[in-house]
Amino acid sequence: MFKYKKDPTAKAKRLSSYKPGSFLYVVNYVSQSKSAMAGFCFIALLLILSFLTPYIFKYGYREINVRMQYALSSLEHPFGCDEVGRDIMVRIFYGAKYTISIGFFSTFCAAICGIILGAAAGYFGGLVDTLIMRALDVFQSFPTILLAIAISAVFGPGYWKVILACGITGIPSYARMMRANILTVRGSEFIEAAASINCSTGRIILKHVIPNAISPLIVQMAMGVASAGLTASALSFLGFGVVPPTPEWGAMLSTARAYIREYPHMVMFPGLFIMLTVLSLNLVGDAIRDALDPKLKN
Amino acid sequence: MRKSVSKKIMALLLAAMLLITLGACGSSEEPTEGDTQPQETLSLGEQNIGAEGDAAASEQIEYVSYALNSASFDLKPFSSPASGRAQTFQYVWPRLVYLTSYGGSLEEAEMWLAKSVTRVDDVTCDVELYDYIYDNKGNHITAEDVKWSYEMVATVGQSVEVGNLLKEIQILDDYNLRFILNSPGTGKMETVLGFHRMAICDKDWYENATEEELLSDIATAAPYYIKEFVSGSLVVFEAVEDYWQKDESLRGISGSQNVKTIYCPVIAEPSVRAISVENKEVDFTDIQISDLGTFYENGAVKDGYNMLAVGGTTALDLFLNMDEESGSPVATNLKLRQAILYAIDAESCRIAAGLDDSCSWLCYDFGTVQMAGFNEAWKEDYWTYDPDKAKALLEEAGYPDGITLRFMYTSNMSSGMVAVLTENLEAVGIHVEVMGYDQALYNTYKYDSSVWDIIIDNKGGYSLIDNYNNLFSPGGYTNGGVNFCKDQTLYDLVDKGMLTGAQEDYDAIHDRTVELAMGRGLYASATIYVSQDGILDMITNHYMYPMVNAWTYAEDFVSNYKIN
Amino acid sequence: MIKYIAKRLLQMIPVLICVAILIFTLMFFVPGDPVQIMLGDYTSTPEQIAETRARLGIDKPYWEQLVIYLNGIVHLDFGESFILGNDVGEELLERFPRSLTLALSSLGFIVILGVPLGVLCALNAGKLLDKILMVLTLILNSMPTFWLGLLMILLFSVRLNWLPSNGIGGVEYYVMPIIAASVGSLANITRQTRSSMLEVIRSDYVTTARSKGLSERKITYGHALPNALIPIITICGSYFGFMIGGTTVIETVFSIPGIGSYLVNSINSRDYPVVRGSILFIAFSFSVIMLVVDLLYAFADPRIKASYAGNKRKKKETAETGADEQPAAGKEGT
Amino acid sequence: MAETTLEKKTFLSVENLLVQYKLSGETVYAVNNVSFTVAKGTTLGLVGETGAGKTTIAKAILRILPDHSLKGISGSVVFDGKDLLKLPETEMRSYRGKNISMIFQDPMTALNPVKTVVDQIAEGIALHQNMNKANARIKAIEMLETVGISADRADEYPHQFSGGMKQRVVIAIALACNPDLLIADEPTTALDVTIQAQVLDLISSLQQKLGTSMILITHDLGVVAGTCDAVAVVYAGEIIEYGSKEDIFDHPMHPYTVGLFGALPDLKKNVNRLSPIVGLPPDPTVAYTDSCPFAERCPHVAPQCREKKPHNAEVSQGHFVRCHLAGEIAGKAAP
Repeated sequence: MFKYKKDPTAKAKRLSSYKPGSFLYVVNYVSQSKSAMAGFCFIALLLILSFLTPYIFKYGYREINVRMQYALSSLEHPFGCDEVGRDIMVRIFYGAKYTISIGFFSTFCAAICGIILGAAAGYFGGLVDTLIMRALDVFQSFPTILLAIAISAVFGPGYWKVILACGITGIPSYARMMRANILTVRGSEFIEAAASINCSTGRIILKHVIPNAISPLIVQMAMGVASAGLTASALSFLGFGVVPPTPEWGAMLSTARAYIREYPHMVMFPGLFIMLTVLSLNLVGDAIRDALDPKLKN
Repeated sequence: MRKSVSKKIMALLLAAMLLITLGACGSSEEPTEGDTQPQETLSLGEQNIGAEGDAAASEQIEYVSYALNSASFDLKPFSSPASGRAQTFQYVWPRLVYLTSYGGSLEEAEMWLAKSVTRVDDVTCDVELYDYIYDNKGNHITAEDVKWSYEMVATVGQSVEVGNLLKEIQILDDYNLRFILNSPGTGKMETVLGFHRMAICDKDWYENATEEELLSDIATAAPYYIKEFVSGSLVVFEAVEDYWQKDESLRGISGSQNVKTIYCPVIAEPSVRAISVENKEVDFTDIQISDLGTFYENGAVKDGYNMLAVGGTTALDLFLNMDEESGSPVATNLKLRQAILYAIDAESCRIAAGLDDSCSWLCYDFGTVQMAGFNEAWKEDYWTYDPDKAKALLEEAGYPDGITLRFMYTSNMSSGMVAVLTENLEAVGIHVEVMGYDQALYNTYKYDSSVWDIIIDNKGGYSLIDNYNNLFSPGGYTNGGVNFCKDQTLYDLVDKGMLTGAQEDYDAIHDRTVELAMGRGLYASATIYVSQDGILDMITNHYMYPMVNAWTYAEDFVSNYKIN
Repeated sequence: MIKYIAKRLLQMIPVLICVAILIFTLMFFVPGDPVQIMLGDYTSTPEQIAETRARLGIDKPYWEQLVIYLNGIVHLDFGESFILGNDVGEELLERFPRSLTLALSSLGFIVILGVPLGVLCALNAGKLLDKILMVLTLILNSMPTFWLGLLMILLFSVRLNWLPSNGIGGVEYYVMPIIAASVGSLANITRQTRSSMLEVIRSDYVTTARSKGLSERKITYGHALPNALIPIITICGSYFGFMIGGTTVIETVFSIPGIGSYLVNSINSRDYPVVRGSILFIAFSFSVIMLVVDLLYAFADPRIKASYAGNKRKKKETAETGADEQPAAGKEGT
Repeated sequence: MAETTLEKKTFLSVENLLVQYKLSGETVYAVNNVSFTVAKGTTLGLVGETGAGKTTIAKAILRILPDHSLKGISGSVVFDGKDLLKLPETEMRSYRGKNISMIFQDPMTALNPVKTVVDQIAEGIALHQNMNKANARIKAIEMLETVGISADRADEYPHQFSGGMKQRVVIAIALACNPDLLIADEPTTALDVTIQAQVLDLISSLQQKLGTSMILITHDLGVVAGTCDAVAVVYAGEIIEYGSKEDIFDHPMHPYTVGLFGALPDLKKNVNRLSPIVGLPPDPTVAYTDSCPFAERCPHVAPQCREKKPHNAEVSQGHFVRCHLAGEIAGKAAP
């Protein structure tokens, strides 16, 4: 009976077949690290559940049942009910897409602006560099929370405004990192080579400089999603976050904090899920960083 | 194989870590099953003193600590009302008359700086001062200082209500004044003479006092002065050595000095305030309803604590936009307004805010049931919750397939209550655009009729008619009443009510507001104070703030506070 | 070096002016009228509103107010708080030490704990200890601060009664806030130390050091760590800057009257002078910290110090290396 | 390994050294039971393509192989009568830098960028000759002068030196405590030709002066000719030919050694194409326990080469070749 012996090195071979740093390589590498996969599945599961909640669960995320106020976890309500009798589990799953999407969108727009600013500052240097850097200093000297509060105070609370607030406050760190990478890459030969065959500066930046300086940024973005999630929940804690009844985890936590002594389950589950989501995002971020930065692999 | 073993160990470790944190904060005894039968009613108004009733301390006790709930305040004589200074103001700044109970009249009031008060007619009143009033820095307080103080409170102190009521103050001689009101009305004179934010101080001292002195080294004729003031963190009051009123019998509540030093640390986070009492770090503080369970269980205060629940001065009211020109559909459509009011279940709003009969009351008018002038008859048919009737009214109003309305509130209001309100309206087909703004934005948009259709706000006053006057007096608002309503008959009724103070006039006002369907009162919640068990009697002033200086303490009272 | 510091200090002034103008404009256009909040709920007649606006000076047009404000800043007069009426400058000076103690001690906490942890992880990378530490710091990093703060109060002060639950005073008051504030960033410092140490451990000069017969400990702390310092200093610098103004949540939970809570309360009540004053204060301390971080770079890495020393010394070097090469000699290999 | 006359004079003898790494799940057979000896005061050249395991042998002797990727190490390295592989780490540390020291390939990264040059030299001296800091510094400055760097540049940092100067510092570090054995791992590869010659002269002059024996690792046959007494040709982690310089240069026996010389441009012969060795270097993950690693690329490959491991035959006095056909092809390939 022919027994197919699983070739232990098959995976390693498949992995090394891709060009290190290429998208496929990263995807392949991440899928091999167990912890990253655990994190990734957790987030994927949450997102799927979040979109499916209206169909799978009996209770709607807004459905109020004042009789079941503060109900402890029971079969009916695995995570118990909040101060208005709404099922916490449904709200957590439904709210998952808010916290996670806030994290992704704000990091994404922060990274885009950061990269452009950083690249311009790093590559052109001189006046452009000092101007952008000083502007970033001005931005960065604002505490993140304050900038977010000022923005949501100006535009009023709401989902997109929180994303705008978290996004804008993220720009300086990405720009600074991009500039640092550019400075190291700018000096190297292949840039001079590209310049010698008179590529336009724009092409040089886009084609050569950014791809090489991108890997630490992607790692920063993976971590950034986690911290943006936390900023959003801190914003809701201070009362500037998402408007009820959207079940964003930070808002749930801030309303439940008053009941921490009497009904700890209301605080416990949102806090726990924020922690697990941020943990999974960090695990995935770690794997991406290891994939992109071979030196740190083993 | 070895790799997966380490994974298992890590998973175990992770789980153990979580259990510890979960265990740490679960309340010690098994939390009661999630039944929601209301706890035993905590009798409001009077105190709920712990078991033992040992003898009261004969002489002044050393010190007591009272945790304050807001950090942004100062105790300068004349400062804007927004800062949270009401809790401790009456220890350090005297006023003419001390009103003993909420809504109480001048006749029952206790004399403080005033020796005697005689009503001349329904707008004028003569006040005679003691002639031996000296503050702790030896300045002599005369009629001229009192008149100047009133002007300062109305302007720098921005206490507009005093400014509106008073026509003029005449100085008869060094120790006699005549107060003349703009218009007669029950309770107006009480408000002026017993004004809870009044501060009477020496004119010369104030004019050349430095910023430092104004803040933490004041000259006052009150029983206590400020020994230490750390802004936003701690205030310490010390009893004045030779208080000017030597005659014990005349001191009463306002002048008593039962405790030598009062330490008032500021603890802004409500759940931490409750913890600091339970943890024996402070003696007394106000707690939020959700922490009630830590000190109060199935009808009795747990031993080791005392409980005081006071309230009824302000109610949570819901208003509908009545400004025809604002373009809001609500303003011009009576049926729509009625549909909204019938769709709201005030009872579940109250429960959702974490309140129940033990610490709150439903409202059957814009004022509270405790306010003087409330008529029990109003309780029968006051917008009883009837979703079907609301749906029918909505169709009659011309919106069979629903309408979207803008609902505004401030983000520090109970989100549970907001959730119930929005669900009630959604259930009958009224979609709600929820606008939860921070305090500053809310205060600005409140007076702008183009921003909101439905608004909820905390309103209150000294009495029912005082509340109506605050809500609907044309003088007070630039664009009609609190909800831009410009109904002349309502204004006339309110003015008449102010004059006569008769119950029929109050009924007429109430019925008019119901007829116009301009809004409704939802509920009013009590403020709950908790203290260690060494305190025997907890007196509060007419605005229900604790008069710590006038309490009776047990013989063996020892404060929990660690002075550092 | 002094010339460099002077240059940086001069550069700081335009940044602070920009911050002042930016925050002034931001607060000017933020909706919400401070006078409405100050007068509170009571019915206020239009004249009273107008009179208060005049007294506070916010009825003047934008440019006029900006000029008054900037000239005030130049004389270090931050004006008076609308709500409290006391001088903002003094208040900030009174509150600054508390935020500073919180920031400094929690920075100390994460460096003293984070760096050795990072080195430990780097030394046995891939082993079980490394994985456990990484996941543990990740968990701590993922906990929302206010949740952690409340849990710690419940555990340490209520259940175990070791520490006071809030307020300011002796050392024991600062223990929990510091831990709650810094635990989150512990993960960043540990991970950054780990990755830069991993990079350094594999470099050739560490092998040279080992070939000299030095002990492992001396190699790690004598040769490897000094080279891994630069990225760690960057993280500490940005963390410290964040801590000065960003500990609002910690200050609210532990009722520590620092600059963070003072700032958020003033935003809530649109107390313009306080908001402007605190922001400028935070911006100033942030720029000073950035300067200190850059100086630390020079101290930690001679290559950067050389670039600060200016061109004078550079010319001397290039001339020298050229002359030293001895003429080529030695027999030609077959 | 047959007893040889050099026995009593040898002071370093390596007996079937075996080193394996693990690289993401696979085992790399870097060194496959290598044996050789180094006589006092002589220089042994280790020659071979890159990746043949030369550096691993050197690092194994000094026991500074990176332990996180090391799978296994066995065999014996007898130095002055003691087997270094069995020594406890603390005792081994006293050997490193004092009795055996090493020069590395890339001077650019071999020096610690944040420490001054003189400190890096003084560190070893202070440790092994237990002097206080001041004397160690004086000794270090003397050392700098011996390698041709002026004293006033002692307090400068590595980034202020050119490649050649840095290599001089590395040499100064290695020879600071005049070790008995110096291992030079391709000391001149990263330098251009003119500097290369100077560095080699410096090393050999210091070697004469201090009487240090040396193991020179290189893939440049010209360098070997100039400095080495004995030569070992390394291929796929094994020594396939070992002998004195004359044996190897004048009559190479192993086809690989012959191929190496074939690939050298020779002024005397006007050959228009060099004859490179065909094929690719061996796959390190294969152990070649029962075949000759050079079999695929060997022009004279015979059936037994693929079935049996060639033993180490002594074709002439002190000249060993690990090849089945060692005898026959000698005649044909001679130049």
